[in-house]
Amino acid sequence: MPKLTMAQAINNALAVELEHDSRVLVFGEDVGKNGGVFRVTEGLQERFGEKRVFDTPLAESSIVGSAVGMAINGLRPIAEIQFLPFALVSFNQTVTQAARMRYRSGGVYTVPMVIRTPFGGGVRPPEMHSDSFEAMFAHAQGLKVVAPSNPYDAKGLLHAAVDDPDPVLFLEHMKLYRSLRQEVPAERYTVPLGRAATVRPGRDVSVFAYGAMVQLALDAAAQVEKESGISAEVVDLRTLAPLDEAAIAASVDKTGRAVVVHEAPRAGGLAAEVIAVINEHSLYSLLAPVERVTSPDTAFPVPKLEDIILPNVARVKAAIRRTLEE
Amino acid sequence: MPKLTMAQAINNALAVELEHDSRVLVFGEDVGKNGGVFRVTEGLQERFGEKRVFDTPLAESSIVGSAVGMAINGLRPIAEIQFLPFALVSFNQTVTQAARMRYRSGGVYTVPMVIRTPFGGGVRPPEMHSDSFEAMFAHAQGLKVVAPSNPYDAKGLLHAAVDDPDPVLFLEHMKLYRSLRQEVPAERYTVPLGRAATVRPGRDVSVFAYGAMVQLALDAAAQVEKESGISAEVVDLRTLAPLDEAAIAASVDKTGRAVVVHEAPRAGGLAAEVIAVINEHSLYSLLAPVERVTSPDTAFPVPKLEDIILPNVARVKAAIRRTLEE
Amino acid sequence: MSLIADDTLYQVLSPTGEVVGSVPAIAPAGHLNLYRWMVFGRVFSDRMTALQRQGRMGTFAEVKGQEAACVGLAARLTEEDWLMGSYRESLAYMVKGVPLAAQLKHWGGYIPDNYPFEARCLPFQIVLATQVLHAVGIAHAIKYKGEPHVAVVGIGDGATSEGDFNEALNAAAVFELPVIFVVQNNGWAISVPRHAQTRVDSFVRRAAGFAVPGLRVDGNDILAMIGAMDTALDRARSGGGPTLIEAETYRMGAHTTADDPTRYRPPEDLELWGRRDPIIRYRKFLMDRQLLTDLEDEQLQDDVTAEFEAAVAEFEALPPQDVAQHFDLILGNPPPQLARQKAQILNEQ
Amino acid sequence: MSLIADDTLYQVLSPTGEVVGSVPAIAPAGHLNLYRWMVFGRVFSDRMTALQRQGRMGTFAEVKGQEAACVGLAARLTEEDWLMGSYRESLAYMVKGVPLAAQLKHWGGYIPDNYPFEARCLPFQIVLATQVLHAVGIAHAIKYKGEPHVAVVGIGDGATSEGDFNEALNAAAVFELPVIFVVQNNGWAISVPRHAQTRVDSFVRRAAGFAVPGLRVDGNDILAMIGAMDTALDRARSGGGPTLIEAETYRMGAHTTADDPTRYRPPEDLELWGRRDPIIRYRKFLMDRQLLTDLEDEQLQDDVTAEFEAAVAEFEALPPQDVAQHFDLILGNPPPQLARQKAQILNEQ
Ligand SMILES: Cc1ncc(C[n+]2csc(CCOP(=O)(O)OP(=O)(O)O)c2C)c(N)n1
Ligand SMILES: Cc1ncc(C[n+]2csc(CCOP(=O)(O)OP(=O)(O)O)c2C)c(N)n1
Ligand SMILES: [Mg+2]
Ligand SMILES: [Mg+2]
Repeated sequence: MPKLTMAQAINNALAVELEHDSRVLVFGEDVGKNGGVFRVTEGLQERFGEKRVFDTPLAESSIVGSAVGMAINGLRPIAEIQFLPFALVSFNQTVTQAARMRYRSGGVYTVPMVIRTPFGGGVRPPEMHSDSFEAMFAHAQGLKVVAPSNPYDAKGLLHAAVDDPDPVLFLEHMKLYRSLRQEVPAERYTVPLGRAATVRPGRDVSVFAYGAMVQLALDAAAQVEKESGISAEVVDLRTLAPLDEAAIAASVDKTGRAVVVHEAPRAGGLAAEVIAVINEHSLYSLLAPVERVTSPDTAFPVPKLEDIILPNVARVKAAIRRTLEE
Repeated sequence: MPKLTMAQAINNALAVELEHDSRVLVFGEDVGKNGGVFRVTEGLQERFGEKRVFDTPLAESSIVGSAVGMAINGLRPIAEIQFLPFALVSFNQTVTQAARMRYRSGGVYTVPMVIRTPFGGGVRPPEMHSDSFEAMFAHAQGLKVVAPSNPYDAKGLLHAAVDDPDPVLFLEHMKLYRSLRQEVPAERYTVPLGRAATVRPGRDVSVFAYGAMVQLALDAAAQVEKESGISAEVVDLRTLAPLDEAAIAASVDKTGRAVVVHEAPRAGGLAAEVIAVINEHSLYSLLAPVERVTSPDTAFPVPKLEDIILPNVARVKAAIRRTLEE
Repeated sequence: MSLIADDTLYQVLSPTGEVVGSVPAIAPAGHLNLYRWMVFGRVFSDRMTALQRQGRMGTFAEVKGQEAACVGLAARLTEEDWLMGSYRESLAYMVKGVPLAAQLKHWGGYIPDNYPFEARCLPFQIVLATQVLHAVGIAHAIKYKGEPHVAVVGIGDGATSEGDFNEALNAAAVFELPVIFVVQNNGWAISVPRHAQTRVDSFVRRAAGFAVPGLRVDGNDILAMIGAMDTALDRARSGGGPTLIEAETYRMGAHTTADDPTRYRPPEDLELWGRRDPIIRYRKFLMDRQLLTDLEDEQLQDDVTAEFEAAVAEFEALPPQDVAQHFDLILGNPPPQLARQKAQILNEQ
Repeated sequence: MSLIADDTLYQVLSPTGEVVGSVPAIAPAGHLNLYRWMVFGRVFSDRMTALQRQGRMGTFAEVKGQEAACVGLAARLTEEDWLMGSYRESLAYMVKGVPLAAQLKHWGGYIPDNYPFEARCLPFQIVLATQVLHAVGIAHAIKYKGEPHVAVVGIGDGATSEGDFNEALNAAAVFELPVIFVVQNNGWAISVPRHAQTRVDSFVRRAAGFAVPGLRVDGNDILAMIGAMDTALDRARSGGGPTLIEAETYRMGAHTTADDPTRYRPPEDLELWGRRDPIIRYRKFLMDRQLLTDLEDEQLQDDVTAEFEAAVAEFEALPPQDVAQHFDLILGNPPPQLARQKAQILNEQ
């Protein structure tokens, strides 16, 4: 099996979709000849032509709003928004339109579409490229939000997102695009939406994370194990909306302690919902307050501060230890 | 002291602002001659002229984006978005621009502006008028979100919002506009932002709510007291971002039990953040899981279902009782 | 008539019903069908407003005065064409194939689950101008599939100020899509008059700013509307790309039942536009051509009224809105937590 | 020159530096100042790109080829006028009064806290087209206060497709605001060429769609830029309202240091536009008029390079970005929880 980066795995998934389903179109800003600013759509226009893979005018609301129309009229649009913060420009079309057409039309029209977008910090682009705004979308009912942490899941989740009967926001962590390689089957397979994955079993504490934070959590878990014999379970949430509540509860019921990690600011971030789920299902299992390792309630940091402000392994380790101190 | 409805109290606050500060402008769709679709700006254009109080073209991004420019250039814009869901059209200008100018400019330019908007259910307008999208804004750092529950607070919080050095989203619950009257001083006074209010002291359980849900909580509290001698404390959050964490913790530390009520869907709603705050500050005081009384994770209901889907007194009572059962 | 980019107003019938342009080819039955829809639209608008006042209907947006524009924008579409609009296009939707029963359920506060797919009308839009981008996407799919169909979208003059409308014009031109934008310029956006909305003389000029050709049409002249739509539809079906039609009309009633236009609208205007009433004008034409008699006209009024009342009776006999449906329509694959939330609320019932 | 709404290109200097239009009134020192800024812009652009390659600078957006447009759009503004733009207007910002030190800090990844207020330049914009609405609001405040100032906003050809740009044109016309929209049409939006962005012939026509008058200008002709800005500024200051200036230019470098234009751009184009280089053209004019000698020109190159290098040396000697500042700039009245978060991170340092 070929070892692919996440960018390659997604490129491959897109190619497979374009190949096997003529209803699939791939479009967005610079996705054509340029192959996307991260080269995720590289070679696709050349291979599938300008009718299947094309550049749009620079207008996010137009990209999402017209994808809604395409989906209603029988296509399977896969739209790219160049960076997640620019998806706020199309927030209204996503939240009140794409996510609501099923309800609004009494189920007569549905919007099976995917919005792919790079997100996350650590890459040091100019401002407003890296802000983790995913919680805003996760609160929009009717929309699914997915954030893979590795190449294998990225491909499988993307296929599942295309199969899904509803709109899916597909978040690709920029730092993961090329940072690790994994064996990825060439054929089409799906990784189910709505299901978290225990990527490291453990007994003492559960660490919930998604996207690039999963690697951080794994590193922290390995280190606390080595340093202090702490057995940390790492759960990759994978789908941020709707959350896999059963998986969250099962893990905390086992370990009695939890840490939630995300790059977004703390107030109103996804960790709050994870804690609320734990409160509802597993409060009596809980031996210590759930720890949140997040960015502070500030703007996304300027490049010179990324390393200091964003969550890091040391902070995850400290949080793990705090849950065990009490 | 005159007894005013919340609509009148806000109208009065706007008049006071226009009167005492020539930098204040009031604008939005239909706020001029028509006095706003809820008559909240009634008489203001006549009294202060078309330069101070005026209609804009039908374009929310333009309303918010130009308010940002006005604020930077020394004015104190009070913009109206006709209904909260339409504020998603201007979401990007609000979140990446209004809320971020202070950081982006290293503090050289600031954006003291207020966005007023009606929100909330129970009034049965057509779809997309009543959705409680406040949690999406509450996660936007650099923005304050305020939601008064009564005429007195509405006036005082609006003055505080105008005084605030940063952008404030001011949520006016539609059902409260005319449903109750209160003595409201004619002069200018402020109710501080960022501070919750204990509107009913109690010993057994804390009920956190905002907007129209405060009245629901009060009704439920009165009934469970009468029916079962349960002493429920009701805390009006008033400012949704940043939350008054100290007030939340103090109340739960006292009662050991909590219910959070909002009309927004459950997943990723503000109740999650309240629970996360309780988890962080007061987990060891907690005697039972915090209960969430919210709308389900669906679209805002069609008019025929509002009464069934939205939170009601019976559900708040049941939640209060559940916290005491365990 | 050719596609223009100036302010010449295209008319077939003068306000007094004189023929001043070339009458599009329409069979006598076709004429009567158009007229019937317009009369039906007036009855629908007046009766819905009355029902709302009686507490028997939800908030309703009047069509009165805009019957020619509404009927005209929909009448020449095939079943396979698509139509979307705002609340103001309710009548157009019925012409396109959405049953009155569906409109009643929708305005009446139920989940609008009885728009037939085959009508190809999206639920009327509340978040203004968003539907214009949906039309662009639908037209994109039509073109991609190589179909001869067209996406038609109605929008008010006020909503043209939204970014989405302008983005849609741009995308339609860039991708040369079979889409027709019909601006129902009724002079007002709730209380905001046209001149406070934009300073451009006509929306045809706006469209020209995106290289979309346009036609300014007397929107109270059903025959001009039909002629304009025929031109634009031909263009779209033959791969010619998008067209904007500005239908100059007037909202004779309130914005919605929640609105009081006496607060902002000069009464003279109402008089002026009363003299341009689209129904009176067309009736005169039909009578001049001996296509309609007074008696037939009265009969028609009675028929459409009876039709409306029968539908209302059916509407009022509907069972209560199914609560379960509310939970089943948010996601095709609802998660377990939603099932729990559903069970909880259903248990209470 | 009058305000036009067609595609006539306004030029003063031909690409080879011949005078083909009337030269705006500029004193000899003024000419040299313009030229100096253009030369400085080229050095700035090339050196920043080189520094980024060496890992000494963050992602940078080249100005190369657009020096006349950038300098021209800012040169005639007073201190009280306002200027905002995207990353592409960095040079214009410096002309307006933002020190090079501020640009270095900004591009270098620090919090840009050293743009002086008096420069009245908003931090360059990343979320495309949003700044155009800020300019409208700033102009609204100017008009409200009765000041004779103007808000000038730069935007790229690609960003004109955003709803915000079009909404801004509309609002500026409706409120008759003293704002000038300068579209730097450099032919590309990253890899997307102008003709795939919009089908309208020129952005002057786009503006006409909102009743905003416009001028299409050779953006590589500094004197045409000055002349156009003078016209638009006069108009704005005298209450005449908004103007759009389309500056036709070309991005000779990459979109940013993260971009590889060889993937999408035909090399012939680069040659063609090399022959229209704004600096060569203006240099010829200055030399023809005996305003500049070869020797002075060489000296100038050395001077601006030295100026740049001195600023870089200062930049590289800056202390690390203050961490506390990050927490102090999100709200004027930060809540207690933010203070705790700040203490936590500061404690770690
Ligand atoms: C995005 C958005 N903003 C505001 C509103 C509130 N609103 C509803 S109708 C209306 C006026 C619409 O005017 P116009 O587009 O001319 O259509 P008309 O009602 O005249 O047919 C407004 C402001 C809305 N529904 N959507
Ligand atoms: C709202 C938004 N969408 C997308 C981007 C990503 N992006 C940055 S620059 C650019 C191209 C801009 O082209 P143009 O407006 O012509 O300006 P130029 O770079 O040519 O000066 C794009 C797509 C962005 N910054 N903001
Ligand atoms: Mg209108
Ligand atoms: Mg460009």
